[in-house]
Amino acid sequence: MVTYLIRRLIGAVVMLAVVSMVTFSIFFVVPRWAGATPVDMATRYVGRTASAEMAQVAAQRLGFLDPVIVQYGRWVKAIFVGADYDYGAGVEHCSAPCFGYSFLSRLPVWPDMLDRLPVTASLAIGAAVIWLIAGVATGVLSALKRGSFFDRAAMSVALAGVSLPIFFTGLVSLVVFSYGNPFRVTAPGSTYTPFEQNPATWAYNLLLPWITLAFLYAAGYARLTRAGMLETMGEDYIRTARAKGLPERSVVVRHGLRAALTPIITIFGLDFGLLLGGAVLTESTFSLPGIGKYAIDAIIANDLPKVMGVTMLAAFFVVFASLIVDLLYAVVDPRVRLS
Amino acid sequence: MSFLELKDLRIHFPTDDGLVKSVDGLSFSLERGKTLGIVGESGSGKSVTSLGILGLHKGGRARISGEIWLDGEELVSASAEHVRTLRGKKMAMIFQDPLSSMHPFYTVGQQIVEAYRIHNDVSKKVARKHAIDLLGRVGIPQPDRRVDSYPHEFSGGMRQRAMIAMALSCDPELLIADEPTTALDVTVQAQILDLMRDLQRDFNAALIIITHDLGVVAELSDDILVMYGGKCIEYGTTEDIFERPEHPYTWGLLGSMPRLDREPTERLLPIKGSPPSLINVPSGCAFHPRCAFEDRTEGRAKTEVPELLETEGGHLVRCHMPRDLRRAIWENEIKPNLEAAS
Amino acid sequence: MTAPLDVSGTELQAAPEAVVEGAGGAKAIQGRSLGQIAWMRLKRDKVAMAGAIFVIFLILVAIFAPVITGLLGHPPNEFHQDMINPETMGPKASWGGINKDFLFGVEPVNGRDLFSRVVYGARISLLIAFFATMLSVVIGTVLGVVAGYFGGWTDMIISRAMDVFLAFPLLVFAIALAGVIPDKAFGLEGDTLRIVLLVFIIGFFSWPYIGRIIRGQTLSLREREFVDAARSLGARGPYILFREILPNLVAPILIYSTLLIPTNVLFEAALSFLGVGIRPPTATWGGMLSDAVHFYTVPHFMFFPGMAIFLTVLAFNLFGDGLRDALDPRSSR
Amino acid sequence: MTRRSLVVATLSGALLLGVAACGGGSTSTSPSGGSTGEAAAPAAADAFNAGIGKVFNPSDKKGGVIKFAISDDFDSVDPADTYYGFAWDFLRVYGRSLVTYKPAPGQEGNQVVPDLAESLGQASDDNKTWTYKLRTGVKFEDGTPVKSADVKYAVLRSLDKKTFPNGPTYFNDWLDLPKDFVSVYKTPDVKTDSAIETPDDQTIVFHLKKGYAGFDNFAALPGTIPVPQAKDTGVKYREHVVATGPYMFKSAEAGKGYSLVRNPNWDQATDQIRKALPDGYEIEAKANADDLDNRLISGDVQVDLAGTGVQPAALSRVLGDPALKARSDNPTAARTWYWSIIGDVKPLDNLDCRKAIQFAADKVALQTAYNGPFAGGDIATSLMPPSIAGHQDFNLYPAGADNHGDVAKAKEALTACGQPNGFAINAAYRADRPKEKQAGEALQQALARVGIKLTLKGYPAGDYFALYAGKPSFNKENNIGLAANGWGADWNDGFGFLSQIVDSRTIREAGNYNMSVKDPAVDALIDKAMTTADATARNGVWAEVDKKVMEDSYVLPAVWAKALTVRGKGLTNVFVNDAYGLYDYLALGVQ
Repeated sequence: MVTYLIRRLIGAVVMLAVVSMVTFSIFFVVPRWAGATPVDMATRYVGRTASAEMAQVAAQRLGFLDPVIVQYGRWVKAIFVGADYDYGAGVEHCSAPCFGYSFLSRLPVWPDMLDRLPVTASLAIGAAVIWLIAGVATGVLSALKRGSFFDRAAMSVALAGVSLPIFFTGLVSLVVFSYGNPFRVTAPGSTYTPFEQNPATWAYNLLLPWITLAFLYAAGYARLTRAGMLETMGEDYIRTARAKGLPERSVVVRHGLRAALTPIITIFGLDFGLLLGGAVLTESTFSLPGIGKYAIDAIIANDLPKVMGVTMLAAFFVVFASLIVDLLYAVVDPRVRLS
Repeated sequence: MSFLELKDLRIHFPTDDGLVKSVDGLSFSLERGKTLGIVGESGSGKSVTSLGILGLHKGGRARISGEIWLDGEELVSASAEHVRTLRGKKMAMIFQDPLSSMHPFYTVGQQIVEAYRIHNDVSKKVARKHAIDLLGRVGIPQPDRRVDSYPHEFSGGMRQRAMIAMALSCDPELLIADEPTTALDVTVQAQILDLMRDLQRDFNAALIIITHDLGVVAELSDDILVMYGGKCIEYGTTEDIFERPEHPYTWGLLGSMPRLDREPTERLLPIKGSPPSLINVPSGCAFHPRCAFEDRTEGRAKTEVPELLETEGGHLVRCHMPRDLRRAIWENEIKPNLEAAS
Repeated sequence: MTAPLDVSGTELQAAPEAVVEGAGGAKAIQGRSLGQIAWMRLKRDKVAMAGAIFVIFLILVAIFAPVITGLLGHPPNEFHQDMINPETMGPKASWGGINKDFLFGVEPVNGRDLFSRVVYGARISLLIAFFATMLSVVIGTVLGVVAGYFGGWTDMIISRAMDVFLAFPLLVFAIALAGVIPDKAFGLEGDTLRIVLLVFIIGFFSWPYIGRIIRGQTLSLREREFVDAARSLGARGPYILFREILPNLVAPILIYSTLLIPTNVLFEAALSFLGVGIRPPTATWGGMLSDAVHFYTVPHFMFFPGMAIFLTVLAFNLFGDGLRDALDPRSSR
Repeated sequence: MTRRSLVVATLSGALLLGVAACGGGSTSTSPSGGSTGEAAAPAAADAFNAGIGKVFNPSDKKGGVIKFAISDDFDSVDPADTYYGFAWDFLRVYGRSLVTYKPAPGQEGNQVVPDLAESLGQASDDNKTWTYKLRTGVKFEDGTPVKSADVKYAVLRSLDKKTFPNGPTYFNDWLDLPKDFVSVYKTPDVKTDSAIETPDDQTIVFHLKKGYAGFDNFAALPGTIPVPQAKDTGVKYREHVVATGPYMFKSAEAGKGYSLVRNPNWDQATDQIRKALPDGYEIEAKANADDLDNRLISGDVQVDLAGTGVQPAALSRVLGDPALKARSDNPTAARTWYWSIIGDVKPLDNLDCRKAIQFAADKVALQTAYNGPFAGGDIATSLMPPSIAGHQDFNLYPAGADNHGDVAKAKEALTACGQPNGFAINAAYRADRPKEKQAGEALQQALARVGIKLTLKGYPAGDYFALYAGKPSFNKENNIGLAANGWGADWNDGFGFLSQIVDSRTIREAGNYNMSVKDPAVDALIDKAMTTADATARNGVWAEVDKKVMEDSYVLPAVWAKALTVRGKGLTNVFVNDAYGLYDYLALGVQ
C-alpha cells in the first residue's frame, strides 16, 4: 500500500516533468526553428518602442540569451526553491512554488493562477453536481425502463447532448438568455462574482455556464450509467439477490447501482481533474476569468511563464485525479489490491 | 396433491428474431425429502424451468403459462410480491458459478446476513451469529473468521459451500441447485454432492438438481427428468433411467457420461449435431435431426410431435418408436457398447 | 438488440446465437460470417442506417462541393457587398438575406454566401476528422497491440506514454502547438500545412484512447484458447499476431474509429473556433461560429454552421452506436 | 468567447500601435459651451453626436461615482509605464503632468495648457533648453508638497525601460544624458544635471541633445507626473501610485479592477482645469466585450474606458434604434488604418506597380471591412488623418466615381510597370484581428480584378512586428508585398503621428512599424520639420511629408478611424476631446 503510493507519486512527478519539458520546448525551441533569434522573441515584450537596444535589454531581462537548457533549469529551480526578481526599485524574492513572472504584466504567475482557480473550481463543482445528479438518475431510469418511451426520449436527448459543441450551445444560450434580454443587468455567465462576496449572485452568474457545461457531461454520463446498469443488472449476482427474495428496490440500489457506479466514479474523477485544469471552451465562451481563459489569453499573448504555469497546473490536476481515483477504486471494489 | 407440482408449464421469450420457446409444456411433481434430477444439454430449458419456479423470469418480456403448485399455492397467477416473499424462505436456489453469483463488493457474511434478515426480523448481531453457524455447517473452517472474507478470497469449493449456506439460511423447503458442481473439480464435486445429500436429509427439503451430467444425479436423485428442446422427453426413477432408458437421447447422454468408475482414458460416445434452435424447433420430434434411429419411425419423426407416454410404473418416454423396438435397441445395441466400454 | 437480458439465466444470454443458427437453418450456419450477422443486425437498426445515410450524403457534399455551390450558390470567398448594409455591416434583407440564390443567407460585412461556405466547411471538417482518426487508429492499434502482446517492459513504457498523453491538458496544448508553428514549415505552407498540422495534432493526441482499448483486447485475446491452440501447434509470434489476434481486433477498431471521427470533428471545430485552425478565407464551421460571436444579432450566421457541426457529429454517433450494437451484442447500449 | 478574447488580447495591440495621446487639462474654469450655469443644468436632450464639438448635458453638480468598464485592462496605471490613449486620458484624474491638453471639445482640445507648471515651457538655446516653474501649494496625497525634484525623479525613472517597457521613449531619445547613467535604480549616484536641472524646488530645466520646438508635447507626457522617490517601488509602484490629482487609488488590482476616491490633499486653488465633480471612479477590467456594450446601453456601466467603440452586434442595435442612436457619438480618432506597400518585394520596387494597387483597391469594400463609416472610419486618401494639425485633403489616386476602384487606371499602371497581366504577392495581416482579415479579403477580391493575385497570410498579433511583417528580411523571404498596419498619434501634430512610421532611418532588423516608406526625400523633410520653429510652417512641412509618402505610393490608406461610442446614462459634461478622440474623462460628472 505505502510502497504503491510512493511508486505512484514518483510516477506522477516523472509525468509532470515530461509534460513540462515538452511544453517548454514547444515554446522555447519551436520559435527558434521558425528562425526567431532570442532578441526577436524578446521584441514582442517591449511594447510599442521596439528599438533594437530595447529588444536587447528585454532579451537579457527575460534571460532569452542563455541556452534553452539553462532557461529550463532556472524555471524548474524557481518552482522548488523560489527565485529573486528585480522589480526596479529593489529585488523581491518569489518564494516557492515560483512559476516566474508574466512577461507582459510582470506579475508573479503563481498567485495569479491561484486567483483564477476559484472561478474554474466553482464552474467545475457546480456543473459536476448538476450533471452527476441529472446524468446518473437519467441513466438508471433508462436502464430500468429499457425500451420505454422515457428511455428512448432520454437517450435521444443524451445523444444530441454529446453531439453539440459547447461553444455553440453556450453561444446560443447567451444570446437567448443573456444578450437577448434588454432588461437584465448583467449577463449571467459573462461575469464572475466571488462566492464569499455574495453566494446568490455567484450562483446566478454561473447558472448559464453550469447548465451548458453540465448538459454536455450529463448526456455522456446518462449513456454511461445506462450501459453500466444494463450490464450489472444482467450479472449473476443480481439474479442471486432476487433469488434471496430481496425487494426489487434494494436489488437495484444495493446490488445493481453499487456495482454500476464504480466505473462511473473513475471516469468522473478524471473528468473533474481535467476540468479543474481549465474548462477552456466553456470559460472562453462565457469569458469567465478561470484557468482555461487564463491559458488561452496567455497563449495568444505568448506569455510563456503563464502558459508553462497553467499547463503544469492542469497536468497536475489530471495526474493526481487519476491517482486519487485509483485509490478510491481500491476502497469501493475489494477485489482491487494496490500493489 | 404433492409438495411441488408443475402442470403444462410454458415459458416463451419473444425476441427480435422470433419466439424463443425455452420451456414448452413441462409437467412433473416432487415430494418433500425427495430429489429430482433434471438433465439436458444447455439450451434444453432446464435452467429456465427453475427460474420459472422461483418467478425470476418476471420483469422480462417472458410469457409464462401453466401452473406451478408449491405446497398448495399456485405461483404463476400469484402476485410477484407474494412470490418474492416465498423466494429465499420457502424455496431457495444454488447457482452454477458461485464466483459470479455472489456480489464481489460484499463479504460472504454480509450476503448471508442480508438473505437471512429479509425474511427474519432479527438484529444484525443475531443474523451474523446465524451466518457463522451456517458456514460452519457447510464445512467451512474457522467460519467466524471467514465470515468477513470476500467471495474472491474463497476457493471454488468454499465459495460453493458459502453459496449453499446462503441458500439454506432460512431453511427452505424447496431447494433448487442449478449445475451446483460444474464449476468445480472432480474431488470437490464429490464433497459438495455429499454435503447436499446430508443437508437435504437434515432439512427434509425437496431438492431439484439441474445438470447436463447424468453422473451428478446418479448418486443423489430419486427421480430423473430428461429435457430436450424445452420438453420432457423421458422421466422415471433413477433406476429406470440408468437400467432401462428408452429414449435415444437418453442413451446418448448415458454414452457421453463420464463416470468415476470408468477409466478416464477411454473415449465417450458423443451425440452428433448440436442442440436445436428454440425458435423454429425442428418439425415433428425435436430430436430427429440428431437421432440415429429416426429411420425406424416410418418417417413419423419428421412430421408428428411424439406424445409423452407412460411405458410402465411412472416411467414416461416421448418417442415414436414402439416400446418393444426401443427396448430391443437398448438391450441389443446400446447397452452392450456401454458395458464393453467399462 | 440482444437477448432479453432482463431475464437472467445462461440460456437466454445464449439465445441470440441459437437464434441466428435457427434463423438460417443448420445448412446456412457455416456460410454466415460475423460480418454478415452484424450487417443483418445493422440493417434492422433504422436509426443507425439513417446516420449512415447522412454520413454518406455529407461525404458526397464534401466531394462535390464545387459542383453543388456552382449550381446552388456562389464561390465561397466571393464578396456580395450589395447584400450588406454598409452602416451596420449586417445583411440588408431580413432573415439574414436568405433567398433563392442565397439559401442560407449571407455573412455580415462581406456578404459571402453562407450556404457555399457551410458546404465547403464540410470538406475541411471531414478531411481533417477522417485523416486524424486514421492516424490515431494506426498509432493506437500498433502500439496497443505491441503493448498488449509483448507485455513486460514494452507494455510498461507504452502504457506510461499513454498516461502522459492523457495527462496533457489536451486543448490548451493543441492550441499552443497550432499557435507556435510558423506559417511555412516542413516544406508546406498555407491550408495544406494547416490541415496536415491539425491532422497531426488531433490524431496524435487521440491515439491513447484507442490504444488503451486495443491493448486491453489484445491482452485478453492473448490468453484465449484458440491462441494457445495455435501456439501449441507451433505457430510463431508473427503468425499468431496477424492470423489470430488482428482479425479479432477488427471489430473494436471499426467501432472505435467510427466513434472517434465525431470527436475529432468537434476537436477541429474547437480549434478553428479558438482561431488556431485553418486560416481564412478558407471556410470552416468552427471559424464561422467564432465570427458569428460578434454578430449574434444576426442569428442565421451562427445557426447554420452550428447545425452543420451538430448534425455531422450526431450522424456519426448514431452510426457508430449502431455499428457497436451490431458487432458486439453484449455491449447492451 | 475566445474570439472576443482574441480581440481583447489584440485590442491592447491595437492601442499600442493605435491610439496614444497625452495628459490634458486647461486653464479655463469651465470647459467651453457657455451654457454651464452654477445650478445643475437639466439633462440635455439626447442627439446623435451631441458630445462632439460641444458639451453634452453640462453641469457643475458634484457627487456620485462614475462606473467605467473595459474589456481589456490598463497596460499599467504607473505614469511611467503606459502607452494607451485611454490611460493618458484617464490618469489625469490622479496625476498632474507639467502641462497637458485643454479639456475642451473639438480642436480646442489639442491646445497645450499648463497644469503642474505655472505656464508653458520657456525655450532657450534654440529650443535645446526648456524651463518650467511649478505651481506652489501642490501636494501629494500624503500631504507632502510637490517639488521639482519629484518631477525630475519621475522623468528619470521613466527612462528605465527594463523596468517600464511600455512607456514612450521620447525622453530617452532627446534628453542629454550622461553616458554612465543606466537607471535611477542601478546608478542612483550618477549626476544627471546635464539632462535635467532643478535649481530650486519650483524650477525644473530640461536639456536636449538637439533643439525641438514642440517640447511642450514631451512635457505633457505622463512621464512628467511627479513621483516621490521614497514611495517608488519600481514595477510595484503601480500597485499604489501616489496621487497629485483630485483622486487617489483606494484599490488597484491589475486584471480585476480599480477604484479611486477623493484625494483630501488636492486643492482646487492650485488647479484651474479640474472641476473634480464625481466623488470617485469604479473601473471594472477584463469585462466581456459584448456584455459591456449591453450594460453600457442598459446604464449599468457609464463609460467604456477603452473608448474604441461598440462591438458589431451592438453597432447594429444602436444604429437600428433611433433612441439608442441619439445616445451615441461618432468621434474621429487620430488614427489611420492602412496597408504598407513594401517596395523591397518585386515587382513592387516599381512605382507603377505600387500605383496599380492604389487604383485597383476598392475603398468602399475596405471601409466596410474596417466596420463601415461609423465603427470603421472615413475613407482615407492619405496617411495623415484630418484631426492632425496641418492635415491637408488631397487624393492622388481617385478610386473611380463610386470609390470602388479605378480598374482602367490600374491596368494602365500595370502596363506601365511591365506587368500587364498582373502579378502575385502575399499580404500579411494580424490573424486575430477580424477587421484586418476582412480588409485583406476585400483587397484580395479587388486586386483580382486586374490580375493581381493576393495570398493572405495571417500572423499572430503578438509577434506581428517582432517576427513577421515588422521584419524586412521576413517580408523579402516570404514575398510579403502588402502588410496590414495601423497607427495613432502620440499627440496631434505631424511629429506625433508621422515620425515613427515614415522615417526610413528608424528601420531596423525587426520590430518595425515603418514597413515600407524608404525615401531620402521624406527623411530630409522630417529633419526640416523638426527644426522649423513656427508651428504653422512646421505643420505645412508635415503635410508635405504626407504628400510625398503618397506620391511614392508606399502606403495604401484605408480609413481614418472613427468609433461609435455610447454615452452612459446620467453622465454630465460629456464631450469628446480631440487630443484623444475619446470622451474627456477629466470633465465627466454624474447627475
